[in-house]
Amino acid sequence: MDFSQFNSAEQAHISKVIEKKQMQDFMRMYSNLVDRCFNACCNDFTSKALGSKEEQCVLNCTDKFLKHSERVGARFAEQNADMMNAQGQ
Amino acid sequence: MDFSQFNSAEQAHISKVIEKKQMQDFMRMYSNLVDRCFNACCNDFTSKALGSKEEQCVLNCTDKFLKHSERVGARFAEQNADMMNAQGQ
Amino acid sequence: MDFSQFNSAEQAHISKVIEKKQMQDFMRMYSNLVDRCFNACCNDFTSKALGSKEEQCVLNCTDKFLKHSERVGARFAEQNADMMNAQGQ
Amino acid sequence: MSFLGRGGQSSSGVNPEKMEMAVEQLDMITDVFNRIVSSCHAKCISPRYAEGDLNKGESVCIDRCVAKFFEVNKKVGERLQSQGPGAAAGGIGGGSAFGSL
Amino acid sequence: MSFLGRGGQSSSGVNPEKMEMAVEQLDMITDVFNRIVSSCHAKCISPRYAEGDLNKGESVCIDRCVAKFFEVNKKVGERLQSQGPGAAAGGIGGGSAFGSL
Amino acid sequence: MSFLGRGGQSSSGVNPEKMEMAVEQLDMITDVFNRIVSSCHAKCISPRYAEGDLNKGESVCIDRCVAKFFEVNKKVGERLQSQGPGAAAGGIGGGSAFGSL
Repeated sequence: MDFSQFNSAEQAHISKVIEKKQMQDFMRMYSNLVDRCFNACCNDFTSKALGSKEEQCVLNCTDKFLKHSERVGARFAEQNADMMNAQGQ
Repeated sequence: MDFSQFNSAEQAHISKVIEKKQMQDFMRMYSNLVDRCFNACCNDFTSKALGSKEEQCVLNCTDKFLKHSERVGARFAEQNADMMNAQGQ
Repeated sequence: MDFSQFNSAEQAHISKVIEKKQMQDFMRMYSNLVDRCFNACCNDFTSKALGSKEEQCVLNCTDKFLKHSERVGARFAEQNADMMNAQGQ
Repeated sequence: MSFLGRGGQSSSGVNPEKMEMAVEQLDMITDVFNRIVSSCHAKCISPRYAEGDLNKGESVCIDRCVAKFFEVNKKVGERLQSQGPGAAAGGIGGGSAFGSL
Repeated sequence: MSFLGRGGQSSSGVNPEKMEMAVEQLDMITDVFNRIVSSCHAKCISPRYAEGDLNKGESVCIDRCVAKFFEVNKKVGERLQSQGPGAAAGGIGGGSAFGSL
Repeated sequence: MSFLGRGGQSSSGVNPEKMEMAVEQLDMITDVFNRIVSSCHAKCISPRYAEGDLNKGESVCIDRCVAKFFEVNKKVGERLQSQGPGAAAGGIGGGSAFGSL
């Protein structure tokens, strides 16, 4: 994403849009994480309270997803950089 | 959702938005229901006509989903109310 | 979709919208196809390079999906036409 | 949500409301189409992908699958309408979060 | 993104920003509701569909499932906040593509 | 769809079209990123969640999975382009509902 193509007004506008998108992205990640960890960790509905094993599973599931997502982000940036160089951009 | 924060023009506007959202919500529920019941009930493609067993399955699937969704709505409202009180709102 | 109900300015506008929608539709189909064929064909991560069997699987998966989608399009148009006639439109 | 004034029913200009409805209809047709492509792919295409063409069995399965999907689409629609205004008017009792606000 | 001027805090007119926030809140409530309907349907309803009513077991399962979903929703929220501002401020290091631009 | 006048190529003002394109590009990058996170999570992370850290095997799997996803992304793109203008121009024969209107 080459920002030099924008004048200062446009750069201000774009960073406001990016900020809003990051917030939406975070909310979507949050909702998906609740779905993912609920489906993986909660299978016993003999009680409505979260058991200690279920709770530990939810915390591990959350931590592991964040680390997974962070590592994908790093590799993703490298792949993008390789592609940009390959296209001589 | 506390409506007192809005003046009358805003309340009129919001209820129009809610009405449109309810319609969109209903259409989305309808499409998801067709997917869900088709995938669950239709597995035999030796004929293109809906068999009586398949048809009964689709009707039960629809009824059961509506009742399920209604019950979740009731529990959802209770949980939301508890959360509001807990936050002393 | 009966276009006669629109005047020429509206028809110009609508076809511009359709063109944009077709492009978005194509991009969505492209992304879904990558997901679909990656999930179906890539299960061995002992190496990060695409094996020849995996590559052939991805190409077959892509071709088959396009042919599948084309055939659904034809049947879809026939079903729609039947429905329109049935409603005497 | 457009705060602009309502476009008059002028014969030459572009009527925003008519445009919006037409676009919504287009989106609905595309949505149903994409759902059928996805459902019938799951029902009819084996994920072995040995070749790129559709074989006889897959082609016949697709044709019947599309027909059956339309029937189920009609059946579910009739059932929802028979549930009385609540369902049809877009807001079954508990069916949407708004009901519980 | 509205290029229109900011709506003043007038007592009679419609304040676009307040509307936008209210609509966003509505969308979030609806999204959580729809996710619970879908998750608890998968957990509690068997896909045999022998009858159209909910049996005892399914009803009790739904009630507990909704309660548990809210608890998990709270737990995950607390965990994300405890990850420090990065997570809470909506942009975990690698968590979003923007971080890697 | 903006009914506003085209923003001129002014050096100081905000050019709506340029903004729209930039936002679309951002959305596409984010979409691909989120799809890789989801696909590689399914391929590399076992749902037992015995601990919160990534083990050696999971980390190596993620690195290779991201690389392979990019390759498949390229392969599918080339295949679609080789299908001739129809595919590339965004509207394969039956590929979209519009083709059948």
